[in-house]
Amino acid sequence: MSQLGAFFDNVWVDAFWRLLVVLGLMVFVVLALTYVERKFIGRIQMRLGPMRTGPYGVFQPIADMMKILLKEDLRPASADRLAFELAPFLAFVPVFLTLLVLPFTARWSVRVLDLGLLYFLAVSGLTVLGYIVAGWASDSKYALIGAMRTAAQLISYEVPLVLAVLALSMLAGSLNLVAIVRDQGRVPFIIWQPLGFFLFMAAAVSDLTRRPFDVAAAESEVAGGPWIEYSGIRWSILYALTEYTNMFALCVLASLIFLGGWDWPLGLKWGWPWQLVLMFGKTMTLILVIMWINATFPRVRVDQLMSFCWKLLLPLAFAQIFLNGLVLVYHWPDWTFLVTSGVTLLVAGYVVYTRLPLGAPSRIVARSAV
Amino acid sequence: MTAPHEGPQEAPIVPPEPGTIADLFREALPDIEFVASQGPVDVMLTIDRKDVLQVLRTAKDDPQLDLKYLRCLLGVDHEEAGLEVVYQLYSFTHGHGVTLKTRLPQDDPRVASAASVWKGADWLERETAEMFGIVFEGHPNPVPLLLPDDMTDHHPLRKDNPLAQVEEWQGSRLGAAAANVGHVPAGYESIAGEGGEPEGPSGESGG
Amino acid sequence: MLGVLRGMAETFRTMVRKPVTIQYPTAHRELPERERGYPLLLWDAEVGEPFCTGCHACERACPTECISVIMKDNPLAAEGQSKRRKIVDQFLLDYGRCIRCRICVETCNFSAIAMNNTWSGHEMSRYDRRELVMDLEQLLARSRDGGFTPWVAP
Amino acid sequence: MVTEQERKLETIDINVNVGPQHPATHGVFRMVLTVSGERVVDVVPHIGYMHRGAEKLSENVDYRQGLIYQDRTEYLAQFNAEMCYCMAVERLAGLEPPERAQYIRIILSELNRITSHYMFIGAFATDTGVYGTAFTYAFREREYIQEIFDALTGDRMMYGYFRPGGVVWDVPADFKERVRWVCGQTRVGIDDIDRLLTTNEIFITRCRDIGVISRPDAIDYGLSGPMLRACGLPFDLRRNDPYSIYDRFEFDIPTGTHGDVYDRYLVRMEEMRQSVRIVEQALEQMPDGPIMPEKAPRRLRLPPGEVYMRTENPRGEYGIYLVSKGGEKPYRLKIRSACLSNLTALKQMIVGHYVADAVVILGSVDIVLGEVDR
Repeated sequence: MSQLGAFFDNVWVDAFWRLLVVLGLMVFVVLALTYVERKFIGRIQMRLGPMRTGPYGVFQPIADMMKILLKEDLRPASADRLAFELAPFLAFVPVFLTLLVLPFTARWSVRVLDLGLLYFLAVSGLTVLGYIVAGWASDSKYALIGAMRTAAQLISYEVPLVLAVLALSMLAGSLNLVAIVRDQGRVPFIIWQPLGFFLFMAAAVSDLTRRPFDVAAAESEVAGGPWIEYSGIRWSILYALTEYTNMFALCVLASLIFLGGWDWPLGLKWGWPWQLVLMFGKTMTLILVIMWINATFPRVRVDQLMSFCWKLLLPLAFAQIFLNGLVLVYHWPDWTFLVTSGVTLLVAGYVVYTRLPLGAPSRIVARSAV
Repeated sequence: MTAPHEGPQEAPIVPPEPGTIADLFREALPDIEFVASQGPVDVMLTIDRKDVLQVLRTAKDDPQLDLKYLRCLLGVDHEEAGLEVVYQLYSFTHGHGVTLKTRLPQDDPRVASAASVWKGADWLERETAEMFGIVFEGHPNPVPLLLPDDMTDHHPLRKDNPLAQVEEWQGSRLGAAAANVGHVPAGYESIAGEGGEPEGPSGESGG
Repeated sequence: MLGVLRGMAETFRTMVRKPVTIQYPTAHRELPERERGYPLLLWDAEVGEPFCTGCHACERACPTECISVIMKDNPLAAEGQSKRRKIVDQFLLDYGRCIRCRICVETCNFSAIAMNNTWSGHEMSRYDRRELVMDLEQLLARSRDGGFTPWVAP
Repeated sequence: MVTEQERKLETIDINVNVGPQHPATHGVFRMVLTVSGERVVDVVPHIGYMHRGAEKLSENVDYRQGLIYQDRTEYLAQFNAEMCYCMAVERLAGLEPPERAQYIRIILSELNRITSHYMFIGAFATDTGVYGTAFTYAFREREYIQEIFDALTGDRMMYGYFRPGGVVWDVPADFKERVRWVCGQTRVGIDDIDRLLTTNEIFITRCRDIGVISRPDAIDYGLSGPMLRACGLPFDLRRNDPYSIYDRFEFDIPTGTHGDVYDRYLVRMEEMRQSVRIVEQALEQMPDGPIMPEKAPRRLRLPPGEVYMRTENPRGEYGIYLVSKGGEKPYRLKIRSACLSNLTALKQMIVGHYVADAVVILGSVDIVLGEVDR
C-alpha cells in the first residue's frame, strides 16, 4: 500500500495521471457542450434540437465525433502543406495548456502556480497564432480575411482582458488562483468589481469569437473564416475542440476569480463534492449566458468591433484599475469598490446609450383612401 | 403554335381620346411624328427609331411630361414586321404613364441606348440586347446579362429560335406503342380538344 | 443598452415556450384535404375498371408534358358490363417531371385523375429517376385498394 | 500621414468572389468584390445562374398553363405574381372577376406580402449575423400563413390558384376564421421580431447610414417598392395607380427618411402591419357569390392587343407586358422584375463600404433570384 502511495507521490506519475484526468475532462466537456449548445439554441429558436440519436439526442455529439473522425481530411492543392496541417495543433495546444493551472476544487488541480493567472493569460494568448497560420496556409481569400480579422480581434481584446484581471488581482493581492479564491470566502469579487466582470466577459466573448464579436468566423461574410478550407478531424480540432475548450477554460477562470470559485458559499466547510457542484454550476451558468448572447445578437462590424475595444473597453479597464488604486491607497472601506465600479459601469452604459446615433424612427406617411 | 388559319394578327390602332399624354408629347416635340394608340391601360406612342433618344430625353426633362421613371424596357420580335423596343415611362409628379414603342428592321436592329438618360436602363438594355440581338448604340457596357458571355450566336427570345424538344422519360417505356401517343381515334376529338381542333403532339409546340 | 436587454428577454421568453417543430419522418403534420401530392388515377369499383378513358385531355393540358396515354377499345363494353366504349390502355406519368399544378385534374372530363392528398403523394424519393415514371398499375393501386378519397373541387 | 516605411509596403486590392454559393447571396447571385483591406472599392454583380427562360416558356403554353410559371418566377410572392398575370390577361380578354374573387385575391396577396417580408426579415437578420434566431421566429410566423395557403390551394409554394377571370375554386368553410386568427397572430409575431431586432443597438449600428441611396438616384435607377419608399417617396401602386379593388381599403404607406438599410427594414416591418389592416378590412367586406364570371370560356382566346399590367409586389413593381396576336398563347410575355431593377443600384450602394456591409446591403435589396433571372 505504501509502495503504491509512493508510486503516486512520484512527481512524474502524479503529473501524468492528473493530465490524463484533465484530458478526459476536456473531451467530455467538448462533447457535452456541443450537445448543450445545440439543444439550448434549439430551444431559444423554438426548435427541438437534436432528437434522433439516443433519448433526446444525447448521443448526438458521439455520432458527430464518429462522422468527423471518418471524414476525409481534405487539403487544398495550393495550400502550404506543413503550415496547413500544423495550424490546428498550434491553436489547440495553448488552450489545453491553460487547463493545467485551473483548480477545480480546493485541493485538486494539475499544478498550482503562484503566477497561475499570468500563466493562463500568457498561454491562452497564443491561440491566435494557430488561426493566423491556418488562414494563411489555406490559400483562400475568405480564410485570409478571416485570419486577419482574428489577428486584429484577439490581440486587441487581450488587452482589456488582461487589464480587467489585473484590476482584480489588485484586490486579491495575488496572482495565485487558489489564493484569489480563498480571498473571496466572504464576498465574491463580482460584487466588488461589476465593471471588471463586465469587461472580462465582453473580452472573453470576443476571445471566443462568438456573437456579437464573431467577425472572424462570420458565416454570412467570410463563410467560416480561417477554418473554411478545413474538414474532418482537423476542422474539429481547430474549431470545435479549441473553441469549446477555450470557452470552458475561460468560464472556469471567470467563476474562480469573480464568482468565488469552489469556496463561496460554504465550499471549504462542506467538502469537495459541494465544491465540484459549485464550480460546475457557476461555470455552466456563464457558458449558458455566453450561448444565450450568441443566439440573440447580430454581429458587429469590424471597425465597430475595434472601436468597442479601444474606445470603450480599454478606457474602462484603466478606470477600473485607477479606481481600485484609489480605494487601496486611501484605505477606503470595501464597499467603495462596489460603488465606484458600479457607478462607472452605469455611467458608461448610459453614455453609450445616449451617444449612439439612434435618432428618430422613420416617418410614416399616413394618407387614407376613400 | 396557334392553329394555322388564325395567323398572327396585329392589334387595331385605336386613337386615344384628346387630352391624353399623346397631346403633351406632340406639344413638346412638334417636329416628331407620333402614332398614338389607346391601349387597355396606357396610351401607346410609336416613334421612329432615329428620334428615340431625343424623345426619351424630352420625356424625362420636359416639365409637362416629367416622365422621370423608366419602369420597363423590353423587346418584342414581330418576325417580318421587325423588332420592337418598348419603353414604359411613368411620372411621379403628374401620375401619368406612357408606352413608347419603336420598330427596328430585323436585318439592322440598331437603336440609340437610353443608358445615358436613365441609369436603370443599363441592365434592361443588356438583357434586351442578348435576348433579341438588338444593338443599343452607345451602351457603356454591352455584355450579356443573364446569358453566358460566349452565347452570342443565337438570341433566345426571337421567334426563329424555338424551344428544344422535350425529352420524355415516360416515352421510352412505351416501346413500339410510343408511336400511338397523342393519337386520337375518330369520334373523340370533341372530348380531347375541349371544343378545339386536334393539335399535333404536344412536343411540337415549340414553333 | 435597453434594446440589447430587450432582445435577451425576448429570446428567454421564447425559450420557455413550447417548440413549434416536430420530428418530421417519425411524426407527420396533418395534411389538408386539398393537398396536392402527385396525381393518381381513380378506380371505378362499381364496374371494375379505371375511370380513365384515355382521352388525352390531360396529356394536352399538361404544361410539362409528363403524361403519355394510349387508348384502346374497352373489352368490358363489348360484353355490355361497362358504358365506356374506350378505355385507357397505357398511362405513363413521370413524377420526376410533374409539377403538381393540378391542371390535369381540372381538365379531366371523367374525374378519372386526382391529386394524392396523403403523405404518400409527397414522399417519393427514389434512387433512379426512371423509377419515377409510373405506369397504369402503380397509378391505380391506391384507389383500387381503397382508403384514398380524392378531394373534389366545390 | 503616410510614412516612408508605409509607402514602401506594397498593398494590392484583392478580388473576393462572393457567390454563387455563399451563405449571404440568397440563392445563386454572384458578386465579385474588389476589396482594399476591408473596404470595397468595386463590385461586379453577375446574375443569370437561374435563368430558366420563363418568358420564352410562357410564349409556348396557353394562358392557364402560363400561370404556373409565375409561381416559379416569383417564388416568394406567388399570389402577387399570379394576380399581375391574371389581370394582364383579363385586361386583354375583357374579363371582369366577380367581387368575391377580387376579395379573395386581395386577401391572399396581402397575406403573401406578409410571408414574403417575413422571409426578408429572417434572411436579412441572418446577414447581419443573428444566429438563425430571427430566422426561425420569422419562419414560425410565416408557417401559420403558409398553412392557410396549403389548406386553400393544396400546395405550400406553387399555388397556381388564381385564374384569368377569378380563382379556381372557393375557399374552405373555416377560411375567414383562420385568416382572422392569423391576423392577430401576425401582429404578435411582428412585435416579437420588433423586440428582438428593431431596437437592438447592435442591429441599429449595423444598419444605419449604410447603403444610402438618394431619391433622385433611386428614381433614375428605377428602384421600386420598399427600396423606393425608404428614400422618402410615398409611391405605392396600390395607392397611386390603383388596381383591382385596392381603392376600397384604408391603409398607410410607410416611407423612410434616409434611404438607408435600416429604413428599408422599418418600411417593410410597417408594411406588414398595413397588410394586416387591409386583410382585416377585406375580410369584413368580403361578399358571397360566384368566383368566376358566368361566361368564362374554358379555353381562353385573347384578341390581339398589348398591355402592360403592374402590381405592387413585396419587392416592388412587378409588371407583365403581354402581347397577344390572337389565339390561345401569348405572343410575347415580358416580366418586369422589381428585383432586377433594384439590383442595378447595387454598385452605387456598396462601393465604399466594408465587406460586412456589402452583405447587409445586398440583403436589404431582398432579391429573389427566380425573379431576377426569370
